[in-house]
Amino acid sequence: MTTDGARRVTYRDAMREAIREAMQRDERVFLMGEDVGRYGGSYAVSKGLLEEFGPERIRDTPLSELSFVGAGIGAALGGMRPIVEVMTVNFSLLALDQILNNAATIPHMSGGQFQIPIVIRMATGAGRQLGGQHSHSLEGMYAHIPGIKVLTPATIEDARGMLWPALEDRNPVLIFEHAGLYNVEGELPAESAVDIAQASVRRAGRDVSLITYGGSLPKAIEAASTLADEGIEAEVLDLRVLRPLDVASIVASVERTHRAVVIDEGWRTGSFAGEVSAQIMEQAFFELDAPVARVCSVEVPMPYAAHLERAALPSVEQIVSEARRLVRGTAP
Amino acid sequence: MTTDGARRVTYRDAMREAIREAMQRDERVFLMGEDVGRYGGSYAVSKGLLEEFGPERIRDTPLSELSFVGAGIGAALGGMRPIVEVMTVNFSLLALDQILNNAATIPHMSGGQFQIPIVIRMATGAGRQLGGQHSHSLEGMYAHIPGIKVLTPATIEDARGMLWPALEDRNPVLIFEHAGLYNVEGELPAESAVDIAQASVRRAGRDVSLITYGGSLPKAIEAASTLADEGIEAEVLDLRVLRPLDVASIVASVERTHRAVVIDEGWRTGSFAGEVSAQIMEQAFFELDAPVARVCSVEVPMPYAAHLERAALPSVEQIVSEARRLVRGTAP
Amino acid sequence: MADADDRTSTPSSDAALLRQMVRIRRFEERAAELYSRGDIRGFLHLYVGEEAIATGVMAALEPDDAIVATYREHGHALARGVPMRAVMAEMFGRVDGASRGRGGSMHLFDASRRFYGGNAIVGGGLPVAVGLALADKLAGRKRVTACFFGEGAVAEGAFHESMNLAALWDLPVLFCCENNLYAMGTALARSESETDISLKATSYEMPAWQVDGMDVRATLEAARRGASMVRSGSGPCFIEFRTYRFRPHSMYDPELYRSREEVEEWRHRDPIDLFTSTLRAAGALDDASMAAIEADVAREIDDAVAFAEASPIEPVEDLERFIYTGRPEPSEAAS
Amino acid sequence: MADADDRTSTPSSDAALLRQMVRIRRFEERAAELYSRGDIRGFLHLYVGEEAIATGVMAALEPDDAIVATYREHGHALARGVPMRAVMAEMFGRVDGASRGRGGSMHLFDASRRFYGGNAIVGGGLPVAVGLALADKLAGRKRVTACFFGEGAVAEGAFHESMNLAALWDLPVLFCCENNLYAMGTALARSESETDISLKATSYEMPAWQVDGMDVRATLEAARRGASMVRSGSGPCFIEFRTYRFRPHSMYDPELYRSREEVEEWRHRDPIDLFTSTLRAAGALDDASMAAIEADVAREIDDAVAFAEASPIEPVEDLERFIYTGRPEPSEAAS
Ligand SMILES: Cc1ncc(C[n+]2csc(CCOP(=O)(O)OP(=O)(O)O)c2C)c(N)n1
Ligand SMILES: Cc1ncc(C[n+]2csc(CCOP(=O)(O)OP(=O)(O)O)c2C)c(N)n1
Ligand SMILES: [Mg+2]
Ligand SMILES: [Mg+2]
Repeated sequence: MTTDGARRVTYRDAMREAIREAMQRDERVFLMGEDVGRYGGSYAVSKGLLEEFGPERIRDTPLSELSFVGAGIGAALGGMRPIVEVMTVNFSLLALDQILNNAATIPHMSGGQFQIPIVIRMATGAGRQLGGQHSHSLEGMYAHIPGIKVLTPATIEDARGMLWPALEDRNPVLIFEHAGLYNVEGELPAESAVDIAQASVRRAGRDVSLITYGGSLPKAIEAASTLADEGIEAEVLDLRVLRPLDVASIVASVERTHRAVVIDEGWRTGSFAGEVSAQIMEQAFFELDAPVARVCSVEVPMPYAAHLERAALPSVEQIVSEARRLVRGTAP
Repeated sequence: MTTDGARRVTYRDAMREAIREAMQRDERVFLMGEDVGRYGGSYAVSKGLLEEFGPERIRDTPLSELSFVGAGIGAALGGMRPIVEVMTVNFSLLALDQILNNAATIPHMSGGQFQIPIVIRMATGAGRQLGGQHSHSLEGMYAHIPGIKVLTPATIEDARGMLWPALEDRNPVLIFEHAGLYNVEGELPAESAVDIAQASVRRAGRDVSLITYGGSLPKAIEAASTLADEGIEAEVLDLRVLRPLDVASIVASVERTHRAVVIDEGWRTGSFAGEVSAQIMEQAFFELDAPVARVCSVEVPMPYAAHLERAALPSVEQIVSEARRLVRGTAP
Repeated sequence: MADADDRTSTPSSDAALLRQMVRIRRFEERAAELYSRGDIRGFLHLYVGEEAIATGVMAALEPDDAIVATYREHGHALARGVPMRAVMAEMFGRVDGASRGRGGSMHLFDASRRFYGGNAIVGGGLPVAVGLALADKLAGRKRVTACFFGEGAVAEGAFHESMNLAALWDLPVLFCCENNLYAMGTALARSESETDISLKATSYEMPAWQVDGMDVRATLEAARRGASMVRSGSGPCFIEFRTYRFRPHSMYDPELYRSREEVEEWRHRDPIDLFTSTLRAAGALDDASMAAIEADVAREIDDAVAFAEASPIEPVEDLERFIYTGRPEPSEAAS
Repeated sequence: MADADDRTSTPSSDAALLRQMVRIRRFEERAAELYSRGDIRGFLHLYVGEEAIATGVMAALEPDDAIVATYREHGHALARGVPMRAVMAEMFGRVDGASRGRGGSMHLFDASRRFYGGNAIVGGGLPVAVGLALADKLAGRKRVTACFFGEGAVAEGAFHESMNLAALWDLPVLFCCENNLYAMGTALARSESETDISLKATSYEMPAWQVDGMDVRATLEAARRGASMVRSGSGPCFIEFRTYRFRPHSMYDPELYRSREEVEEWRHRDPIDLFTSTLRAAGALDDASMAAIEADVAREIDDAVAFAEASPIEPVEDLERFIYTGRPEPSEAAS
């Protein structure tokens, strides 16, 4: 613990603390998912919670993504505050029907009679050589669905702080945790109140905006320091919430820098980065000194081999080179 | 029949003729899906085919979207040329795992050893007061997935002509048929060869590009005539293929007109229209005289009531007013 | 024959059962007319022939039990006590409708009666029912969640997963399978390798039985037995109701897949005719009381139609209302 | 004890069965070492303890039968005759790997042996197997598709739908359920309300039986019986192999969910030990021949490792190869 009460913890621990606190604060909260209990969570996020809260509230499920997600929706309709863990986004496709056709739809379709205060958490992202079926980044796809909220905590503070407001929110909220972040360690302030509404400037700058979220934030921050060494001051904007999107903060950043690179681990065509680019087109076109650039994943199922995976994912070098191109006008 | 051998047929009939021809030409082709046989197809596309080809090749399936789509994938791996009909895109979410994690992935992940020459057809779109679970336009979401191709026939000729090249293609191909088009009648030329690669200019113009696909094409064409009456010459570009996207044709159109409105029945945030806008940003920024505009659906599950549904969907008036705004610089 | 409170509680006298079935039947006959006239649009799935099921099951439930239904749910909503005015206005797309006109025929909702909709994804309601029951179990409440679905849904993965979850966790779900032998045009034997549906339930170790869905006393009896087992906390039950849909699947269905003779055959087992015959034979119903029911129901329907016609539509400005609950979010504020 | 062709066909002599099991076991032991050294990355799921299943089943299949496996498929690939070099090189991420380094341990493919992968979505292979069998049926070919999956997959909707489709359409699928009692950390009784898995198959009217998955003669026997029924055209069969995974689920698993004692108990039923004891008792195996097998296998593994180490990596320029087959499309040409 540092003097001001801040502690160094991992993203994983921060997430676990958030779950534990929510379970203590509100007895309607329970955690349900594959191997959250006896196994201790496939990413060890829920380790120890079974012992503390028992098997009713730390509920291991069979391999039935469609139905345990649907059961979470039903439990929320029934007055509970479920946290449903879908082990990874890769398996969440099996449950997408319940998320889109029920969770996102019933509140509106019932004329506002019902709310579905569920939180659905899942790991996302690539980078660990898990191959073509276990490395998706589909949070951008989810962000297309009206009626849900989509959070992408990228910092220790957000990992610790976003869950409670998500549970207090009466709408279905999806939380995407980049698997590459779980082991990241950082400072957790003793007091911190985070919202689930606004983007956040993680580093200020005047030459170019690096707009990103989740697992790509550390890359953007690293790119910004590299650029700083070259005399380019990059602003790093962490979107934090993909839906509803905080367009105002994006526009404000572009108004300061007049250039933007959007970084997103999703496949390029149809990426969420494309949406950000389109929003800038619509809201800040006349502010732009150069076209908005995207750094996304190459459009392949993620290959297993390390060198191919590295080549497929957004890299610090690409971010730097795109930013440099926009600022200096040199080809990448 | 007209003098040059052209015939007037409906989109539905054109689709049926295409299936029949494919079944006759290649005995590996079969049609499988819910109610394609005895019921005659929920949109009557396959009516009469059971009698002609028998129940083995016009195969009614149980309500098991995940597995009959997966079975189509397996049959394609096994040397057949399946046409799998998923009744509507709304139910296809149940099968998305098979499409994304198997059909789109196995060819690449196996190092090119396997091909999956399947065609998956489905109805898409809103406009018939079917409410929040039966009115989705999710073809843009599918167009995000590398490894598949996504076709959106909007004309009688494409309804008739796209299926055969899709079956000949050795990759998984998804065909989205807007349900509002089935009853549309039009001229089918006696001879016609359509590709499944390129966008097509449906009306030439020099003032603004109306870029669209599928069920929104008729609206764009109508908007173009209205605009013509006002002296604005709109070019209408029918994308036809959402993946792989024919970016060159988009850029060429914008180079001619310097302004673009993208029309898409998907929800605005994360729409495919956003991707088109981002591509123009990247490839034709310095050609633009005004920011690219989008006309999309309002971000709600489609309401049942006629007036609300109408208000939620892209309209000819909106297209006209956005185009006018870009050309004349007047607020909409 | 009067049964004053049969629109608010769940009465189960013979008179109430008969009246409820007639009420549903006549309501839907009128709905079909209104559809032809264009007052009702979208998909319209009629329950004609199957009324004994919803009527019997609802009469066996308590006010704080929950119901999850399908797109063929007018009967369920009416029998549950959702006001006919609200159902009709919904189908007219009006603001006084059960879902403010946003849902239509397939999506009737009523929070005050714990009527969780009208779900138009086959099998889509089952996981939700499991979750409602889980909430009750976690909260220690002795409530039943009745979940309706057709035999076609049995082929869906959602059925399998939900049956297993409910049985594994001993959840208070009453699974009500309405086996009308067809899923659109697909006969049961073309959809299931094992056509004895109730047998399937036993492979989840769930108590299950078959009932004549055309006999309203039998459906009531079965539902009472099932609901009391479920309420006792012993876990879920499964009831297969054998029935038949007299009308096409929806208003679009050309009915190529079954013969007129087959339909006629089943019409001999019309649940309303069967029950009136029984009551008449027992001297419990005469022409006058039947006429009174019909007149009363006709009045109620006329009133509901008039109400629906008079109801305003939701202002277009409210299109985006109900998407998110709570304070406006940045993007909403911005637009 | 020599069995010259045991890497290309599917030999089923006792010697061949023993050698195959030892081969798989030693291969995976080496893989675990290579994982610790960082030569193999990603997820690595070992089959140690379960070798008798793949060994027995593959020995019962014909060269033109098809196999669909899971992420725990080294044993299946090796027993099917996928060269050990290709398997090892794949795990090293090299271009000579079974999938050119794109797949890794979970995604071994071999078209020439009709080995349709390594599927890492639980239940994801079942529909594909149904489709392969459908293709055979439509083409009038008498081939078997063997589909492997764990007992954990039984809870998935994909299992239910696929079982029904295969049974309904009488498709030639041999369903091979490897019941090792755990899905990651979830014991069978926490995942299924009915824990007798083979009983489930009967609710699809599918012939099903249980087999001791630790006895390679029994697995071979069961697979022969199943394969010949399936090949005869009478429809699918279901075999539940009772087995146990000796190692953690993957290299990340802290094994909190089961006791050391339980694992030790099962180790007494090690399929290799059981079979060598049987053979020794019958005088069919002596120390020298066992040593010869081990030496032979060790040589093969050394060779495979050397091969993998020497194999080049796919050039980065080829990253996007194999995404689409055929002529380049406009967007590819443009970029
Ligand atoms: C997942 C899904 N697939 C297909 C459909 C289209 N569909 C609507 S109703 C229906 C038939 C359902 O039959 P069944 O479950 O027996 O109920 P019934 O209509 O006979 O009451 C079908 C195929 C759908 N709504 N949802
Ligand atoms: C659809 C899906 N859900 C979850 C996972 C994560 N996962 C991988 S293996 C596994 C356990 C599977 O158990 P089982 O089917 O019994 O096979 P075993 O590993 O025991 O061989 C799980 C949960 C997955 N890969 N796919
Ligand atoms: Mg039915
Ligand atoms: Mg297992």
